[in-house]
Amino acid sequence: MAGAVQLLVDSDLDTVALVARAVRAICSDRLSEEDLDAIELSLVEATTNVIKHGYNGRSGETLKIGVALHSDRVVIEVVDTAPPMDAAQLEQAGEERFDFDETNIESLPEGGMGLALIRMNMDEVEYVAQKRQNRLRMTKMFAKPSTS
Amino acid sequence: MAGAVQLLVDSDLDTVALVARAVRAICSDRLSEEDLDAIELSLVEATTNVIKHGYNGRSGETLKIGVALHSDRVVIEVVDTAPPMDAAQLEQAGEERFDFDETNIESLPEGGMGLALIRMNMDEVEYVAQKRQNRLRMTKMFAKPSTS
Amino acid sequence: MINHEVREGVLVARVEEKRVDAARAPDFKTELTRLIEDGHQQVVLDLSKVEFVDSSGLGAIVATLKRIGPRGSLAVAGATGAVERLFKLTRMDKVFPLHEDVDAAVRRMAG
Amino acid sequence: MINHEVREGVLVARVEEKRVDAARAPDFKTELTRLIEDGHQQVVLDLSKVEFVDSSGLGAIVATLKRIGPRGSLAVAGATGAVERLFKLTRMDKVFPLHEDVDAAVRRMAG
Ligand SMILES: Nc1ncnc2c1ncn2[C@@H]1O[C@H](COP(=O)(O)OP(=O)(O)O)[C@@H](O)[C@H]1O
Ligand SMILES: Nc1ncnc2c1ncn2[C@@H]1O[C@H](COP(=O)(O)OP(=O)(O)O)[C@@H](O)[C@H]1O
Repeated sequence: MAGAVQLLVDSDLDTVALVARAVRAICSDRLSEEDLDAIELSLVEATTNVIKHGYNGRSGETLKIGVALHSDRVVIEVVDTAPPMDAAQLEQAGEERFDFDETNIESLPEGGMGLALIRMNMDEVEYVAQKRQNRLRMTKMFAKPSTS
Repeated sequence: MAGAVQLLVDSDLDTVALVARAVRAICSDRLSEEDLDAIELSLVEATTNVIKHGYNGRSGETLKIGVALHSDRVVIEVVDTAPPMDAAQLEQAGEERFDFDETNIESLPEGGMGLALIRMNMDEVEYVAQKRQNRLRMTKMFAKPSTS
Repeated sequence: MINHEVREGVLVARVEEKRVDAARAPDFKTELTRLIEDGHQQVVLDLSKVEFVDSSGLGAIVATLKRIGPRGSLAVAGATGAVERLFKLTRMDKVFPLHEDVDAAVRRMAG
Repeated sequence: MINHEVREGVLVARVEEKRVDAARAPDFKTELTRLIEDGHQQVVLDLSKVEFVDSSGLGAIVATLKRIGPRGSLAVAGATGAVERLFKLTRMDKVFPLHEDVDAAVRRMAG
Protein backbone atom coordinates (compact mmCIF):
# COMPACT_ATOMS: atom_id res chain seq x y z
CA MET A 1 0.00 0.00 0.00
CA ALA A 2 1.58 3.25 -1.13
CA GLY A 3 0.71 6.49 0.62
CA ALA A 4 1.99 9.56 2.31
CA VAL A 5 1.38 11.06 5.71
CA GLN A 6 2.66 14.31 7.15
CA LEU A 7 2.99 14.77 10.89
CA LEU A 8 3.12 18.12 12.65
CA VAL A 9 4.32 18.40 16.22
CA ASP A 10 5.56 20.96 18.61
CA SER A 11 9.35 21.14 19.06
CA ASP A 12 9.31 19.26 22.34
CA LEU A 13 11.54 16.32 23.20
CA ASP A 14 8.55 14.61 24.80
CA THR A 15 6.71 14.33 21.49
CA VAL A 16 9.61 12.63 19.73
CA ALA A 17 8.47 9.26 21.09
CA LEU A 18 4.93 9.82 19.79
CA VAL A 19 6.22 10.62 16.32
CA ALA A 20 8.55 7.65 16.39
CA ARG A 21 5.75 5.25 17.26
CA ALA A 22 3.44 6.75 14.66
CA VAL A 23 5.99 6.52 11.86
CA ARG A 24 6.92 3.00 12.82
CA ALA A 25 3.26 2.02 12.65
CA ILE A 26 2.77 3.72 9.29
CA CYS A 27 5.69 1.73 7.84
CA SER A 28 4.96 -1.50 9.67
CA ASP A 29 3.01 -3.26 6.97
CA ARG A 30 5.87 -3.48 4.50
CA LEU A 31 9.16 -3.51 6.34
CA SER A 32 11.10 -5.96 8.46
CA GLU A 33 11.61 -5.30 12.16
CA GLU A 34 15.24 -4.50 11.44
CA ASP A 35 14.36 -1.90 8.81
CA LEU A 36 11.75 -0.43 11.15
CA ASP A 37 14.39 -0.16 13.89
CA ALA A 38 16.73 1.63 11.49
CA ILE A 39 14.04 4.09 10.43
CA GLU A 40 12.88 4.77 13.98
CA LEU A 41 16.40 5.45 15.23
CA SER A 42 17.22 7.76 12.31
CA LEU A 43 13.99 9.67 12.75
CA VAL A 44 14.53 10.09 16.48
CA GLU A 45 18.10 11.31 15.99
CA ALA A 46 17.04 13.76 13.30
CA THR A 47 14.09 15.25 15.18
CA THR A 48 16.09 15.42 18.41
CA ASN A 49 18.85 17.33 16.61
CA VAL A 50 16.36 19.86 15.26
CA ILE A 51 14.91 20.46 18.72
CA LYS A 52 18.22 20.54 20.59
CA HIS A 53 20.48 22.25 18.09
CA GLY A 54 18.20 23.93 15.55
CA TYR A 55 15.72 25.38 18.02
CA ASN A 56 18.15 25.37 20.99
CA GLY A 57 15.64 23.41 23.03
CA ARG A 58 12.85 25.97 22.51
CA SER A 59 9.40 24.43 22.42
CA GLY A 60 6.56 26.04 20.50
CA GLU A 61 8.35 25.84 17.17
CA THR A 62 7.08 23.64 14.36
CA LEU A 63 8.49 20.37 13.28
CA LYS A 64 7.13 18.60 10.22
CA ILE A 65 7.78 14.97 9.45
CA GLY A 66 6.84 13.53 6.09
CA VAL A 67 6.54 9.80 5.47
CA ALA A 68 6.15 8.57 1.90
CA LEU A 69 5.75 4.85 1.34
CA HIS A 70 6.73 3.60 -2.09
CA SER A 71 6.80 0.04 -3.37
CA ASP A 72 10.52 -0.35 -2.75
CA ARG A 73 11.47 2.50 -0.40
CA VAL A 74 10.35 4.74 2.41
CA VAL A 75 11.27 8.41 2.31
CA ILE A 76 11.27 10.26 5.62
CA GLU A 77 11.62 14.02 5.62
CA VAL A 78 12.25 16.16 8.67
CA VAL A 79 11.44 19.80 7.98
CA ASP A 80 12.17 22.70 10.31
CA THR A 81 12.38 26.49 10.20
CA ALA A 82 15.41 26.87 12.46
CA PRO A 83 18.78 28.23 11.36
CA PRO A 84 20.32 25.55 9.13
CA MET A 85 23.01 23.17 10.28
CA ASP A 86 26.42 23.09 8.70
CA ALA A 87 25.98 20.49 5.95
CA ALA A 88 29.62 19.46 6.35
CA GLN A 89 28.73 17.97 9.72
CA LEU A 90 26.48 15.51 7.95
CA GLU A 91 28.92 14.77 5.15
CA GLN A 92 31.70 13.96 7.58
CA ALA A 93 29.55 11.76 9.78
CA GLY A 94 29.92 8.02 9.36
CA GLU A 95 30.87 4.78 11.01
CA GLU A 96 34.41 6.07 11.69
CA ARG A 97 32.76 7.73 14.68
CA PHE A 98 32.78 4.32 16.30
CA ASP A 99 36.44 3.47 15.56
CA PHE A 100 37.29 4.03 19.19
CA ASP A 101 39.82 2.18 21.26
CA GLU A 102 37.58 0.16 23.53
CA THR A 103 40.36 -0.32 26.07
CA ASN A 104 40.62 3.44 26.59
CA ILE A 105 37.44 4.26 28.43
CA GLU A 106 38.03 7.99 28.56
CA SER A 107 38.15 8.11 24.75
CA LEU A 108 34.65 6.66 24.28
CA PRO A 109 32.09 8.99 22.72
CA GLU A 110 29.25 10.32 24.89
CA GLY A 111 27.71 12.38 22.10
CA GLY A 112 28.15 13.36 18.51
CA MET A 113 26.80 10.00 17.37
CA GLY A 114 23.42 11.01 15.92
CA LEU A 115 24.38 12.02 12.40
CA ALA A 116 26.66 9.01 12.07
CA LEU A 117 23.81 6.71 13.11
CA ILE A 118 21.50 8.31 10.57
CA ARG A 119 23.97 7.75 7.76
CA MET A 120 24.65 4.18 8.86
CA ASN A 121 20.97 3.30 9.08
CA MET A 122 19.57 4.91 5.95
CA ASP A 123 20.47 4.29 2.31
CA GLU A 124 20.37 7.93 1.22
CA VAL A 125 20.59 11.08 3.33
CA GLU A 126 20.21 14.51 1.79
CA TYR A 127 20.13 17.90 3.51
CA VAL A 128 18.66 20.93 1.78
CA ALA A 129 18.69 24.30 3.53
CA GLN A 130 16.19 26.50 1.72
CA LYS A 131 15.30 30.09 2.41
CA ARG A 132 12.54 29.43 4.86
CA GLN A 133 13.06 25.85 5.86
CA ASN A 134 15.53 23.03 6.14
CA ARG A 135 14.76 19.58 4.91
CA LEU A 136 16.56 16.39 5.87
CA ARG A 137 15.49 13.66 3.47
CA MET A 138 16.29 10.10 4.48
CA THR A 139 15.55 7.14 2.22
CA LYS A 140 15.41 3.51 3.18
CA MET A 141 15.21 0.88 0.44
CA PHE A 142 13.62 -2.44 1.20
CA ALA A 143 13.13 -5.77 -0.50
CA LYS A 144 9.69 -6.11 -2.02
CA PRO A 145 7.73 -8.71 -0.11
CA SER A 146 7.55 -11.94 -2.06
CA THR A 147 3.77 -12.26 -1.76
CA SER A 148 1.33 -10.02 -3.66
CA MET B 1 3.10 11.21 28.47
CA ALA B 2 0.96 14.09 27.26
CA GLY B 3 1.40 15.44 23.77
CA ALA B 4 -0.26 16.36 20.54
CA VAL B 5 0.32 15.29 16.97
CA GLN B 6 -1.38 16.49 13.81
CA LEU B 7 -1.54 14.30 10.74
CA LEU B 8 -2.11 15.54 7.22
CA VAL B 9 -3.11 13.18 4.46
CA ASP B 10 -4.60 13.25 1.04
CA SER B 11 -8.33 12.46 0.83
CA ASP B 12 -7.77 8.93 -0.38
CA LEU B 13 -9.43 5.84 1.07
CA ASP B 14 -6.10 4.01 0.84
CA THR B 15 -4.47 6.32 3.37
CA VAL B 16 -7.16 5.76 6.00
CA ALA B 17 -5.41 2.59 7.14
CA LEU B 18 -2.09 4.45 7.52
CA VAL B 19 -3.71 7.11 9.66
CA ALA B 20 -5.52 4.53 11.72
CA ARG B 21 -2.32 2.66 12.48
CA ALA B 22 -0.46 5.86 13.29
CA VAL B 23 -3.11 7.14 15.69
CA ARG B 24 -3.39 3.77 17.37
CA ALA B 25 0.37 3.76 17.92
CA ILE B 26 0.35 7.31 19.26
CA CYS B 27 -2.28 6.35 21.85
CA SER B 28 -0.93 2.89 22.57
CA ASP B 29 1.11 3.73 25.63
CA ARG B 30 -1.81 4.75 27.78
CA LEU B 31 -4.95 2.97 26.66
CA SER B 32 -6.33 -0.55 26.83
CA GLU B 33 -6.72 -2.60 23.67
CA GLU B 34 -10.47 -2.14 23.89
CA ASP B 35 -10.19 1.65 24.05
CA LEU B 36 -7.70 1.60 21.17
CA ASP B 37 -10.17 -0.47 19.13
CA ALA B 38 -12.91 2.06 19.87
CA ILE B 39 -10.74 4.99 18.84
CA GLU B 40 -9.48 3.32 15.69
CA LEU B 41 -12.98 2.41 14.53
CA SER B 42 -14.34 5.90 15.21
CA LEU B 43 -11.44 7.54 13.42
CA VAL B 44 -11.80 5.28 10.40
CA GLU B 45 -15.56 5.91 10.18
CA ALA B 46 -15.07 9.67 10.49
CA THR B 47 -12.30 9.97 7.90
CA THR B 48 -14.08 7.63 5.51
CA ASN B 49 -17.22 9.77 5.76
CA VAL B 50 -15.27 12.92 4.94
CA ILE B 51 -13.71 11.31 1.86
CA LYS B 52 -16.87 9.57 0.62
CA HIS B 53 -19.53 12.12 1.49
CA GLY B 54 -17.70 15.40 2.12
CA TYR B 55 -15.34 15.22 -0.84
CA ASN B 56 -17.54 12.85 -2.88
CA GLY B 57 -14.63 10.47 -3.27
CA ARG B 58 -12.34 13.13 -4.75
CA SER B 59 -8.69 12.62 -3.87
CA GLY B 60 -6.29 15.54 -3.69
CA GLU B 61 -8.23 17.30 -0.96
CA THR B 62 -6.79 17.76 2.51
CA LEU B 63 -7.73 15.90 5.58
CA LYS B 64 -6.29 16.85 8.95
CA ILE B 65 -6.39 14.61 11.98
CA GLY B 66 -5.44 15.94 15.39
CA VAL B 67 -4.57 13.68 18.30
CA ALA B 68 -4.22 15.21 21.76
CA LEU B 69 -3.25 12.95 24.62
CA HIS B 70 -4.23 14.15 28.07
CA SER B 71 -3.82 12.39 31.38
CA ASP B 72 -7.37 11.08 31.41
CA ARG B 73 -8.63 11.45 27.83
CA VAL B 74 -7.71 11.40 24.17
CA VAL B 75 -9.21 14.00 21.86
CA ILE B 76 -9.31 13.13 18.18
CA GLU B 77 -10.25 15.84 15.69
CA VAL B 78 -11.03 15.27 12.04
CA VAL B 79 -10.87 18.51 10.10
CA ASP B 80 -11.90 18.97 6.47
CA THR B 81 -12.73 21.77 4.04
CA ALA B 82 -15.63 20.05 2.30
CA PRO B 83 -19.24 21.22 2.42
CA PRO B 84 -20.46 20.51 5.95
CA MET B 85 -22.65 17.57 6.86
CA ASP B 86 -26.10 18.01 8.29
CA ALA B 87 -25.43 18.00 12.03
CA ALA B 88 -28.82 16.40 12.65
CA GLN B 89 -27.48 13.20 11.06
CA LEU B 90 -24.99 12.96 13.89
CA GLU B 91 -27.44 13.89 16.60
CA GLN B 92 -29.89 11.23 15.49
CA ALA B 93 -27.29 8.51 15.20
CA GLY B 94 -27.08 5.99 18.01
CA GLU B 95 -27.39 2.38 18.99
CA GLU B 96 -31.03 2.30 17.85
CA ARG B 97 -29.49 1.79 14.41
CA PHE B 98 -28.87 -1.79 15.46
CA ASP B 99 -32.36 -2.51 16.81
CA PHE B 100 -33.08 -4.65 13.79
CA ASP B 101 -35.15 -7.80 13.64
CA GLU B 102 -32.48 -10.40 13.15
CA THR B 103 -34.98 -12.90 11.73
CA ASN B 104 -35.80 -10.53 8.88
CA ILE B 105 -32.67 -10.65 6.78
CA GLU B 106 -33.85 -8.11 4.23
CA SER B 107 -34.21 -5.51 7.00
CA LEU B 108 -30.58 -5.69 8.09
CA PRO B 109 -28.49 -2.53 7.55
CA GLU B 110 -25.80 -2.54 4.89
CA GLY B 111 -24.79 1.07 5.48
CA GLY B 112 -25.61 4.10 7.53
CA MET B 113 -23.81 2.62 10.54
CA GLY B 114 -20.75 4.87 10.74
CA LEU B 115 -22.08 7.79 12.76
CA ALA B 116 -23.86 5.43 15.14
CA LEU B 117 -20.62 3.54 15.71
CA ILE B 118 -18.75 6.77 16.40
CA ARG B 119 -21.28 7.81 19.02
CA MET B 120 -21.31 4.39 20.62
CA ASN B 121 -17.51 4.20 20.81
CA MET B 122 -16.60 7.67 21.99
CA ASP B 123 -17.60 9.49 25.16
CA GLU B 124 -18.17 12.89 23.56
CA VAL B 125 -18.76 13.76 19.91
CA GLU B 126 -19.04 17.32 18.76
CA TYR B 127 -19.40 18.68 15.23
CA VAL B 128 -18.53 22.27 14.40
CA ALA B 129 -19.01 23.58 10.87
CA GLN B 130 -17.02 26.78 10.59
CA LYS B 131 -16.68 29.10 7.64
CA ARG B 132 -13.70 27.44 6.09
CA GLN B 133 -13.58 24.09 7.75
CA ASN B 134 -15.54 21.43 9.57
CA ARG B 135 -14.29 19.86 12.72
CA LEU B 136 -15.49 16.60 14.24
CA ARG B 137 -14.14 16.37 17.78
CA MET B 138 -14.28 12.97 19.44
CA THR B 139 -13.23 12.43 23.04
CA LYS B 140 -12.43 9.16 24.74
CA MET B 141 -11.99 9.11 28.50
CA PHE B 142 -9.84 6.43 30.05
CA ALA B 143 -8.93 5.21 33.49
CA LYS B 144 -5.56 6.55 34.63
CA PRO B 145 -3.09 3.69 34.76
CA SER B 146 -2.47 2.62 38.34
CA THR B 147 1.34 2.79 38.04
CA SER B 148 3.31 6.05 37.82
CA MET C 1 -8.14 -11.30 -1.17
CA ILE C 2 -10.23 -14.42 -0.45
CA ASN C 3 -9.16 -18.05 -0.61
CA HIS C 4 -11.78 -20.75 -0.59
CA GLU C 5 -12.32 -24.48 -0.27
CA VAL C 6 -15.32 -26.74 0.17
CA ARG C 7 -15.51 -28.89 3.30
CA GLU C 8 -18.34 -31.35 3.88
CA GLY C 9 -20.45 -29.38 1.43
CA VAL C 10 -19.74 -26.10 3.20
CA LEU C 11 -17.96 -23.27 1.39
CA VAL C 12 -15.13 -21.95 3.55
CA ALA C 13 -13.99 -18.47 2.47
CA ARG C 14 -10.81 -17.29 4.16
CA VAL C 15 -10.16 -13.56 4.03
CA GLU C 16 -6.46 -12.88 3.42
CA GLU C 17 -6.54 -9.13 4.12
CA LYS C 18 -5.61 -7.66 7.50
CA ARG C 19 -8.11 -4.87 7.07
CA VAL C 20 -11.53 -4.85 5.44
CA ASP C 21 -12.34 -1.15 5.26
CA ALA C 22 -13.94 1.25 2.78
CA ALA C 23 -10.94 1.00 0.45
CA ARG C 24 -11.31 -2.76 0.16
CA ALA C 25 -14.99 -3.41 0.85
CA PRO C 26 -16.14 -3.10 -2.81
CA ASP C 27 -13.65 -5.71 -4.07
CA PHE C 28 -14.31 -7.84 -1.03
CA LYS C 29 -18.03 -7.82 -1.77
CA THR C 30 -17.47 -8.60 -5.46
CA GLU C 31 -15.23 -11.57 -4.69
CA LEU C 32 -17.53 -12.92 -2.04
CA THR C 33 -20.59 -12.54 -4.26
CA ARG C 34 -18.86 -14.39 -7.08
CA LEU C 35 -18.16 -17.31 -4.77
CA ILE C 36 -21.75 -17.40 -3.56
CA GLU C 37 -23.09 -17.33 -7.08
CA ASP C 38 -21.59 -20.74 -7.72
CA GLY C 39 -24.62 -21.90 -5.78
CA HIS C 40 -23.30 -22.33 -2.25
CA GLN C 41 -25.90 -21.96 0.46
CA GLN C 42 -23.80 -22.91 3.46
CA VAL C 43 -20.90 -20.52 3.91
CA VAL C 44 -18.29 -20.04 6.60
CA LEU C 45 -16.38 -16.76 6.49
CA ASP C 46 -12.98 -17.24 8.11
CA LEU C 47 -11.85 -13.93 9.59
CA SER C 48 -8.93 -15.27 11.61
CA LYS C 49 -6.38 -13.26 9.62
CA VAL C 50 -8.42 -10.07 9.76
CA GLU C 51 -7.46 -7.46 12.36
CA PHE C 52 -9.90 -4.71 11.48
CA VAL C 53 -13.35 -4.41 9.89
CA ASP C 54 -15.24 -1.14 9.56
CA SER C 55 -18.91 -0.51 8.79
CA SER C 56 -18.26 -0.86 5.03
CA GLY C 57 -16.79 -4.30 5.54
CA LEU C 58 -19.64 -5.30 7.81
CA GLY C 59 -22.11 -3.98 5.24
CA ALA C 60 -20.49 -6.14 2.57
CA ILE C 61 -20.93 -9.21 4.77
CA VAL C 62 -24.60 -8.36 5.33
CA ALA C 63 -25.06 -7.87 1.59
CA THR C 64 -23.58 -11.32 1.02
CA LEU C 65 -26.02 -12.89 3.43
CA LYS C 66 -28.93 -11.26 1.60
CA ARG C 67 -27.54 -12.69 -1.63
CA ILE C 68 -27.33 -16.19 -0.22
CA GLY C 69 -31.01 -15.87 0.55
CA PRO C 70 -33.26 -17.08 3.33
CA ARG C 71 -32.65 -20.77 2.69
CA GLY C 72 -28.88 -20.52 3.21
CA SER C 73 -26.68 -19.42 6.04
CA LEU C 74 -23.48 -17.53 6.66
CA ALA C 75 -21.42 -18.14 9.78
CA VAL C 76 -18.23 -16.41 10.91
CA ALA C 77 -15.13 -18.17 12.23
CA GLY C 78 -12.03 -16.84 13.95
CA ALA C 79 -13.21 -13.30 14.70
CA THR C 80 -11.15 -11.89 17.58
CA GLY C 81 -10.29 -8.53 19.07
CA ALA C 82 -11.69 -5.51 17.26
CA VAL C 83 -13.48 -7.70 14.71
CA GLU C 84 -15.35 -9.76 17.27
CA ARG C 85 -16.12 -6.57 19.16
CA LEU C 86 -17.71 -4.98 16.07
CA PHE C 87 -20.03 -7.95 15.54
CA LYS C 88 -21.16 -7.83 19.16
CA LEU C 89 -21.51 -4.05 19.33
CA THR C 90 -23.73 -4.00 16.26
CA ARG C 91 -25.68 -7.09 17.40
CA MET C 92 -24.60 -8.76 14.17
CA ASP C 93 -23.49 -11.73 16.25
CA LYS C 94 -27.23 -12.50 16.41
CA VAL C 95 -27.25 -12.71 12.62
CA PHE C 96 -23.88 -14.36 12.00
CA PRO C 97 -23.10 -17.09 14.51
CA LEU C 98 -19.50 -16.55 15.69
CA HIS C 99 -17.37 -19.68 15.93
CA GLU C 100 -13.94 -19.99 17.40
CA ASP C 101 -12.49 -21.58 14.28
CA VAL C 102 -13.39 -23.05 10.92
CA ASP C 103 -13.54 -26.61 12.25
CA ALA C 104 -16.17 -25.69 14.79
CA ALA C 105 -18.17 -23.69 12.25
CA VAL C 106 -18.14 -26.44 9.61
CA ARG C 107 -19.04 -29.08 12.18
CA ARG C 108 -22.04 -27.06 13.31
CA MET C 109 -23.18 -26.23 9.80
CA ALA C 110 -22.70 -29.65 8.23
CA GLY C 111 -23.88 -31.62 11.26
CA MET D 1 12.90 5.08 36.31
CA ILE D 2 15.52 2.68 37.72
CA ASN D 3 15.04 -0.04 40.33
CA HIS D 4 18.06 -1.60 41.94
CA GLU D 5 19.21 -4.45 44.14
CA VAL D 6 22.57 -5.91 45.14
CA ARG D 7 23.28 -9.53 44.22
CA GLU D 8 26.52 -11.26 45.23
CA GLY D 9 28.12 -7.85 45.61
CA VAL D 10 26.99 -6.74 42.16
CA LEU D 11 24.68 -3.75 41.74
CA VAL D 12 21.81 -4.68 39.44
CA ALA D 13 20.06 -1.62 38.00
CA ARG D 14 16.82 -2.39 36.16
CA VAL D 15 15.58 0.33 33.83
CA GLU D 16 11.79 0.63 34.05
CA GLU D 17 11.30 2.90 31.05
CA LYS D 18 10.35 1.57 27.62
CA ARG D 19 12.33 4.31 25.92
CA VAL D 20 15.60 5.96 26.92
CA ASP D 21 15.79 8.90 24.53
CA ALA D 22 16.82 12.55 24.69
CA ALA D 23 13.77 13.44 26.78
CA ARG D 24 14.72 10.95 29.47
CA ALA D 25 18.50 10.61 29.15
CA PRO D 26 19.36 13.46 31.59
CA ASP D 27 17.23 11.98 34.42
CA PHE D 28 18.42 8.52 33.53
CA LYS D 29 22.04 9.62 33.83
CA THR D 30 21.38 11.41 37.13
CA GLU D 31 19.69 8.38 38.67
CA LEU D 32 22.36 6.00 37.45
CA THR D 33 25.17 8.24 38.67
CA ARG D 34 23.58 8.50 42.10
CA LEU D 35 23.51 4.71 42.36
CA ILE D 36 27.15 4.42 41.30
CA GLU D 37 28.24 7.04 43.79
CA ASP D 38 27.27 4.72 46.61
CA GLY D 39 30.56 3.07 45.76
CA HIS D 40 29.54 0.21 43.49
CA GLN D 41 32.20 -0.89 41.06
CA GLN D 42 30.48 -3.92 39.59
CA VAL D 43 27.29 -2.94 37.85
CA VAL D 44 24.79 -4.81 35.68
CA LEU D 45 22.38 -2.64 33.72
CA ASP D 46 19.20 -4.62 33.05
CA LEU D 47 17.65 -3.37 29.82
CA SER D 48 15.11 -6.17 29.39
CA LYS D 49 12.16 -3.79 29.70
CA VAL D 50 13.64 -1.22 27.35
CA GLU D 51 12.43 -1.19 23.75
CA PHE D 52 14.34 1.78 22.42
CA VAL D 53 17.58 3.61 23.19
CA ASP D 54 18.90 6.51 21.13
CA SER D 55 22.36 8.09 21.07
CA SER D 56 21.56 10.23 24.14
CA GLY D 57 20.70 7.12 26.13
CA LEU D 58 23.80 5.36 24.93
CA GLY D 59 25.87 8.43 25.81
CA ALA D 60 24.47 8.37 29.34
CA ILE D 61 25.52 4.74 29.70
CA VAL D 62 29.03 5.57 28.49
CA ALA D 63 29.18 8.50 30.93
CA THR D 64 28.24 6.13 33.73
CA LEU D 65 31.05 3.76 32.81
CA LYS D 66 33.53 6.64 32.93
CA ARG D 67 32.20 7.53 36.37
CA ILE D 68 32.64 3.99 37.65
CA GLY D 69 36.26 4.31 36.61
CA PRO D 70 38.86 1.95 35.22
CA ARG D 71 38.80 -0.45 38.17
CA GLY D 72 35.09 -1.19 37.87
CA SER D 73 32.93 -2.64 35.16
CA LEU D 74 29.48 -2.18 33.65
CA ALA D 75 27.74 -5.03 31.86
CA VAL D 76 24.42 -5.04 30.07
CA ALA D 77 21.72 -7.69 30.46
CA GLY D 78 18.57 -8.37 28.49
CA ALA D 79 19.20 -6.10 25.51
CA THR D 80 17.10 -7.31 22.57
CA GLY D 81 15.79 -5.99 19.28
CA ALA D 82 16.58 -2.36 18.54
CA VAL D 83 18.54 -1.97 21.77
CA GLU D 84 20.88 -4.89 21.10
CA ARG D 85 21.23 -3.68 17.53
CA LEU D 86 22.35 -0.22 18.69
CA PHE D 87 25.08 -1.65 20.89
CA LYS D 88 26.40 -3.78 18.05
CA LEU D 89 26.14 -1.08 15.38
CA THR D 90 28.14 1.36 17.51
CA ARG D 91 30.63 -1.35 18.58
CA MET D 92 29.63 -0.58 22.17
CA ASP D 93 29.14 -4.33 22.67
CA LYS D 94 32.97 -4.39 22.82
CA VAL D 95 32.79 -2.00 25.77
CA PHE D 96 29.71 -3.36 27.54
CA PRO D 97 29.54 -7.14 27.54
CA LEU D 98 25.98 -8.10 26.54
CA HIS D 99 24.40 -10.89 28.57
CA GLU D 100 21.14 -12.65 27.89
CA ASP D 101 19.79 -11.98 31.37
CA VAL D 102 20.71 -10.67 34.79
CA ASP D 103 21.52 -14.11 36.15
CA ALA D 104 24.12 -14.72 33.48
CA ALA D 105 25.60 -11.25 33.93
CA VAL D 106 25.86 -11.51 37.71
CA ARG D 107 27.33 -15.00 37.50
CA ARG D 108 30.02 -13.81 35.14
CA MET D 109 30.79 -10.67 37.11
CA ALA D 110 30.77 -12.20 40.59
CA GLY D 111 32.47 -15.46 39.58
N1 LIG E 1 19.37 20.22 13.02
C1 LIG E 1 20.55 20.74 13.36
N2 LIG E 1 20.71 22.08 13.44
C2 LIG E 1 21.89 22.60 13.80
N3 LIG E 1 22.99 21.89 14.07
C3 LIG E 1 22.91 20.55 14.02
C4 LIG E 1 21.69 19.90 13.66
N4 LIG E 1 21.92 18.57 13.67
C5 LIG E 1 23.19 18.41 14.02
N5 LIG E 1 23.81 19.58 14.24
C6 LIG E 1 25.22 19.79 14.63
O1 LIG E 1 25.93 18.60 14.36
C7 LIG E 1 26.53 18.10 15.56
C8 LIG E 1 26.56 16.58 15.56
O2 LIG E 1 25.24 16.08 15.67
P1 LIG E 1 25.01 14.60 16.17
O3 LIG E 1 25.93 13.70 15.43
O4 LIG E 1 23.58 14.29 16.04
O5 LIG E 1 25.45 14.57 17.68
P2 LIG E 1 24.93 15.38 18.96
O6 LIG E 1 23.56 15.84 18.67
O7 LIG E 1 24.97 14.36 20.06
O8 LIG E 1 25.89 16.48 19.18
C9 LIG E 1 25.71 18.70 16.68
O9 LIG E 1 26.43 18.77 17.88
C10 LIG E 1 25.36 20.06 16.11
O10 LIG E 1 26.41 20.95 16.28
N1 LIG F 1 -18.39 14.18 6.53
C1 LIG F 1 -19.64 14.14 6.00
N2 LIG F 1 -20.01 15.04 5.06
C2 LIG F 1 -21.24 15.01 4.52
N3 LIG F 1 -22.18 14.11 4.87
C3 LIG F 1 -21.89 13.18 5.79
C4 LIG F 1 -20.62 13.16 6.40
N4 LIG F 1 -20.62 12.14 7.30
C5 LIG F 1 -21.84 11.57 7.23
N5 LIG F 1 -22.61 12.19 6.33
C6 LIG F 1 -24.02 11.85 5.99
O1 LIG F 1 -24.53 11.03 7.03
C7 LIG F 1 -24.97 9.78 6.50
C8 LIG F 1 -24.75 8.68 7.51
O2 LIG F 1 -23.37 8.45 7.69
P1 LIG F 1 -22.87 7.08 8.27
O3 LIG F 1 -23.68 6.76 9.48
O4 LIG F 1 -21.40 7.16 8.48
O5 LIG F 1 -23.21 5.98 7.21
P2 LIG F 1 -22.73 5.78 5.68
O6 LIG F 1 -21.47 6.54 5.49
O7 LIG F 1 -22.55 4.31 5.53
O8 LIG F 1 -23.86 6.31 4.83
C9 LIG F 1 -24.20 9.61 5.22
O9 LIG F 1 -24.83 8.73 4.32
C10 LIG F 1 -24.10 11.04 4.70
O10 LIG F 1 -25.28 11.40 4.05
